Amino acid sequence: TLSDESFETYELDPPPYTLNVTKKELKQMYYDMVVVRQMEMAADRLYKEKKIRGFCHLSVGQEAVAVGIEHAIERADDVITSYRCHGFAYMRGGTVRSIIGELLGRRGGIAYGKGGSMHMFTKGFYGGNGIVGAQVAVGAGLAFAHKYTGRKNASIILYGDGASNQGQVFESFNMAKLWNLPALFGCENNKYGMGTSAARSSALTDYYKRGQYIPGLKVNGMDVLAVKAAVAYGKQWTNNDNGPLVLEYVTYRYGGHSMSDPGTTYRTREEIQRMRSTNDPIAGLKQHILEWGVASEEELKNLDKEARAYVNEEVAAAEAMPPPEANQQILFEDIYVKGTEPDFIRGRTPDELFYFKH
Amino acid sequence: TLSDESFETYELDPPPYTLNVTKKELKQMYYDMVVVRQMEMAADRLYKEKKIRGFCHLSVGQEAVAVGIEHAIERADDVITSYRCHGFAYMRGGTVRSIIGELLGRRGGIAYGKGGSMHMFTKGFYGGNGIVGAQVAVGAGLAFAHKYTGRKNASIILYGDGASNQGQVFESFNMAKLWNLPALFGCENNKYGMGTSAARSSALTDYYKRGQYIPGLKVNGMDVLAVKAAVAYGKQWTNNDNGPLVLEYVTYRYGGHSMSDPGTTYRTREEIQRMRSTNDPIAGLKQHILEWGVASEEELKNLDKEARAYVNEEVAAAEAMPPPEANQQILFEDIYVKGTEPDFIRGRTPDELFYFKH
Amino acid sequence: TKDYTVRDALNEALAEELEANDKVFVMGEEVAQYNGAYKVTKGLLDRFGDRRVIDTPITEMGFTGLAVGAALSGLHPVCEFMTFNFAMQSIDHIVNSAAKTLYMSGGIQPCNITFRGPNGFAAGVAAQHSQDYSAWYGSVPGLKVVSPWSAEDAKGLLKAAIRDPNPVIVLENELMYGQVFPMSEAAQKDDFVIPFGKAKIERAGSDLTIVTMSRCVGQSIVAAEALKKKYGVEVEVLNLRSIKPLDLDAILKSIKKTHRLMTVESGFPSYGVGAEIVALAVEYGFDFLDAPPQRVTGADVPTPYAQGLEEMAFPTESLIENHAAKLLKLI
Amino acid sequence: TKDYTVRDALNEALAEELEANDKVFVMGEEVAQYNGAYKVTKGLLDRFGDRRVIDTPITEMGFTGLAVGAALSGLHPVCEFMTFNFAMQSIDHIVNSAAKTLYMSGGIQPCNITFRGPNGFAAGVAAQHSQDYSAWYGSVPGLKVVSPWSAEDAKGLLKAAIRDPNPVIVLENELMYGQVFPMSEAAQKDDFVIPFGKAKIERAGSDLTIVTMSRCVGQSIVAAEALKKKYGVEVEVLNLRSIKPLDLDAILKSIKKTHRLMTVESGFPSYGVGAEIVALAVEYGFDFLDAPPQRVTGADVPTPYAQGLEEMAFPTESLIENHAAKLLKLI
Ligand SMILES: Cc1ncc(C[n+]2csc(CCOP(=O)(O)OP(=O)(O)O)c2C)c(N)n1
Ligand SMILES: Cc1ncc(C[n+]2csc(CCOP(=O)(O)OP(=O)(O)O)c2C)c(N)n1
Ligand SMILES: [Mg+2]
Ligand SMILES: [Mg+2]
Repeated sequence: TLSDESFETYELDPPPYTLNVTKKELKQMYYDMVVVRQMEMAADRLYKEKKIRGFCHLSVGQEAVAVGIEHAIERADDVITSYRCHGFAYMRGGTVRSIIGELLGRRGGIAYGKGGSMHMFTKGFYGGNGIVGAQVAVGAGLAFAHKYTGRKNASIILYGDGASNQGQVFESFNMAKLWNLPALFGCENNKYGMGTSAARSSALTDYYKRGQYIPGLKVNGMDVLAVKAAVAYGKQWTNNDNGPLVLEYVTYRYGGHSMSDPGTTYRTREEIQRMRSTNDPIAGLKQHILEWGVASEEELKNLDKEARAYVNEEVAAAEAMPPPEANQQILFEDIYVKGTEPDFIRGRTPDELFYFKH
Repeated sequence: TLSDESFETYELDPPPYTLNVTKKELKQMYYDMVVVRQMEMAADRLYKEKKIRGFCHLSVGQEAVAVGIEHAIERADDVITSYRCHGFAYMRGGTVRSIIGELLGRRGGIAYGKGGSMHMFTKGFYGGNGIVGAQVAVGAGLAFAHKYTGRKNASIILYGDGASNQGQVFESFNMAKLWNLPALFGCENNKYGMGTSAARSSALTDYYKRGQYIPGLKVNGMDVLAVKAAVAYGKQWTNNDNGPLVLEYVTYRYGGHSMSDPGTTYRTREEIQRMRSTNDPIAGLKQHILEWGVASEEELKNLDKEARAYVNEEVAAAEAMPPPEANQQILFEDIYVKGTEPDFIRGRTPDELFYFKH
Repeated sequence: TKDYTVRDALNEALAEELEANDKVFVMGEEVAQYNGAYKVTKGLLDRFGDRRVIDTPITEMGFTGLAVGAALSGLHPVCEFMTFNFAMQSIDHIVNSAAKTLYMSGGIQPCNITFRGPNGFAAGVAAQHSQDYSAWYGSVPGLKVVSPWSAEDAKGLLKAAIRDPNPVIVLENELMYGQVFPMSEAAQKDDFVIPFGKAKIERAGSDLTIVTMSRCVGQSIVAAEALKKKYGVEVEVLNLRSIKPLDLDAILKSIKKTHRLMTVESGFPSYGVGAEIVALAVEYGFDFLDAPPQRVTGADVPTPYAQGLEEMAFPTESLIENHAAKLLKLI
Repeated sequence: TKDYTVRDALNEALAEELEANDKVFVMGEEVAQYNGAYKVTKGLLDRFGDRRVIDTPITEMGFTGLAVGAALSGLHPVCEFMTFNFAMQSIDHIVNSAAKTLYMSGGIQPCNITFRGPNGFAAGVAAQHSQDYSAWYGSVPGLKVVSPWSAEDAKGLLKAAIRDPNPVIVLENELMYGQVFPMSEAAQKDDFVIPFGKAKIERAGSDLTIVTMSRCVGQSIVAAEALKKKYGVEVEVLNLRSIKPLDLDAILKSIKKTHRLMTVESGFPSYGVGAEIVALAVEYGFDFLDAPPQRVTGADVPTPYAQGLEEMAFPTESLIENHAAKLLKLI
């Protein structure tokens, strides 16, 4: 049974507050969240060691969203999100080694070292997108494709509280409603867009209501079970051809916006501390597991250890992977689909011409 | 007294249904609407005579909107609209001769022949904008400037039912609400965006509700008095620092979208006929004027004649105006503010360099 | 051969590709019920139904992003812009979501999409409705960009674009839609495609190379004929067809023969297509050139409405002729 | 002189102009409370308050349009883009609403607005965050476009931009913000402005002209020093400062002296800034040139993340040196 504070609805019947989950799945969810957090912590460390370059946006505190979603959908459903994508990439089937490898810019990275922290793709996962809000329209297109081809699948589209104001979000809502697309729009409301609090960016902070003519569902995004229940319900909704839904996953990011933001100038340390100690998704699930007698403290500790060992191993494997060779062949592949490239690509000087062999 | 079907409201107390207007003003409104219609009819004729080039969007049927608005505001308020702008340009103080002159591409046109049908500007009138929806954000900026400088003025921002779906409309709503801007957003709902009916373009066709967190007011846009009352009320609203409003002027365009659209492929002739015969803004006001004994049939006929004569005269004057001389001086002026041009501008060949005298 | 307007050629290309592959669909403003603002999609709704031919709201950013998403998911959208001026609202999706995704994903996520619509100069529509975006799109790696002139170009390049697994921009021109061209037997077939990256010599010559594209090809041919008549010189007119990739070989081969280069386009003069052609020509063919290569372009001014001014803002046949004559020191 | 970072110079320019004219205000994402994503606007909120320094929602199209409207109404907005990559979402307003309005209105409606922010290459941020838009903006009549390199450039050009009654684009570079430059006494004053359209010779020379801008100016100077040391040649380095208008005179004057031209920029190679420089140079100065002018640019590839690949995608000091040496036939 879920807490009765799990949901709020807008022009929608609430999802059932009871949920059938096997013990195994509960433990798996726990394990998944721990892995995601460990992976992000590893990224944090590697960044500070200057092994990761550029931007790096972590999801520590927000693990329940990626994990809960994946436990509610099938592989054939789609997920698309912003640059804060590592957890999703993992849950969609990316290995920790490939994700960390990508952060390290290795050839064995999930995008072969070409995408970096913000751009990760895998089957059923459409990024890892760097332009705030752009993934929402693209995500509507994923839903369009499901409908076009007659597949009973949904597209899970994630965007932030900051992103929620982008005009194309509303354009996407409009088309999704007009065309009855199986799109589960979802605002991952972590209270801030960089240093701007939700109330400073959004005239209406009830993000689940912002579809206006689309029913909405607010979910406790710190509770992985609530997330799973909400998304399962949403998937049912789209499967029944009811068109789009707008979800709001209420969550919190413990760290700064990206590695260059200490994250403490626009909010108090107390606020962060309070969220960590009272609302942590991993601690929350742990408590349930113990309460319900799904596993013992001991067993969970072992899971923690297992997860940590696994992540460490994978990180080590990632660190051992070589970077892509710095040659023109590798630099210029993947601009166009293999076999359809132009005759040559120009490098930096008139001499740097790379000819493809067709 | 206005008909009780004049308004519908959204999270707003309705405006008073009574309105004080002098006889003189009623006749002026009547006259204004007739002038606007005659001017548009003249444009129609000149277009068919191939004297007007390119796009030409007429507002026949929609006259009550431009006229009603102007009779509710002051010169120091702002108006901004789309390409369907001739009536507004006139009401904001442009002469018929300068407007028709612009359509004819004359040096004496309101934009000196450089803007054409879609781009007309005058004091307090910010166009005449060709990109659907763009004027809404720009209009929010006009409101921003009022607030910034502490002026008690409002910006009247017009856009179509088609335009209402553009993302930047929602972005503008959000900023206007967050910053409490004196913006009277107003959807001129003439039921179609080109050949697309409102219901095919918009998931929610209650355009006055689309501000969601902004109160809304739907107005019978075929009744010039209702428009005046609504906008006067709106201006009061912004003067009281209540922030933005979203209005919907329900209206109808009798002609095609532009001169190249017969306007009869996506709607029935009966529909057009019905609107013309039962809802015409000029006929409607005429009836009121007669009912209320403001003027006699005879007087109104004289006003009609006067308006027609005036427009004919002005059109003749416009036709007599010379086009801009086709020289580099004129071609290249107005790209930059006089005195701040670069040393020279390049024409079409390396020889066609035009040097400014600084 | 048979006479086709460019409009008919584009329409036939769309119909054939819709017929051939269920993954292909057409989407844009007024493309369905209204049969297209410029009637390029005429009859397609009737023939293929509203699953395949889709009217969108006027929300360029949204529907472009949506079309890109559909392409990432494996469909082959043909996204029409009523004109490319309006694609400025959604250019972020074209560049950042469509063109860069294959690369950013390390090659695992292709995006087979075609963006098409009228580009550049149109008559009497003033500054906001007549910009030429060839050079902008041409600068973006991951895109292919074509610019048809004739009916054959239009059909063959559009079909090739739809079949190409990469994002392709097809820059048409409104003033060409009604122009009639002969269409060869081969081009009338449904397997006719024109390979990207190959320019076409529309008129062979030995005295001057004109490199040009789109509507300016026809203008340049007229100018070339006049030059021949007046001065007996033979101007070679090279129809680029493809803006990205550019056919460097063809350009160099031609200037090797003529030793003189002039580019003709109707976009703004600065940072335009002509600049790239000239730069390539001198980087790789400096020694072939006997005279300064020069550009004929639109003027550096927002398009004015008045006809007399507008005429001064774009290349005309006589201007092209005149400048070529100057370049050849004939006047 | 005193040492300034480019960031300090920009900050001082903003503070001075905010101080001098109440019509000036600063708006953008995170410019106020957060002190700017790259801290360029640090302290401005504290000093000028939230009427003048305004955080916006992440809605580029909306706030750009809003800023343009405020400018049409007579204010002088300084609109910051966190980077110019995000301005692609609002480029329609920059081009269609800001740049063209004065002309479309026949000269009656000016638009005094400044758009600024980092442009082009930044380190390790991959394809969507490192595009260079110089040539795109440079092509648009009605815009002025500048690209500062040093701290003096930054201060003088930004102040000139804010004062200029036309829409001006200031293309900064993130990698330059922390770089330190000496600032002259004159430049430290609040009346210091740099006129648009004038390039600056940063290093005089007689053997080769390098025309360049932004971060590549520094790289080119380093390369020039190395060339001098290794080969005794003197390379002239011309800092464009202004992308539109371009200082054609300065370019021609320099190649008249050196007879050789190389451009250096970090944007994509096709249809870039270098193409325009080379085209102008040969259109007007063909006979001064003793060797093919050539372009050094970024590679024609979306920016890769991995460092080794990224290095191959942008000009480096040694690449510039090397290519110049080749052009001079020193190697
Ligand atoms: C169009 C665009 N504008 C600005 C940015 C810079 N930026 C990156 S993330 C971000 C904040 C987004 O906040 P939110 O949507 O709440 O997502 P969160 O980071 O909290 O997950 C900003 C402003 C961008 N990447 N794209
Ligand atoms: C961004 C953009 N997209 C498309 C167009 C082409 N276009 C011009 S008017 C129009 C229809 C607009 O309909 P609506 O907003 O209802 O206004 P109305 O014409 O009915 O007054 C379209 C699609 C445009 N000018 N700008
Ligand atoms: Mg957030
Ligand atoms: Mg309409």
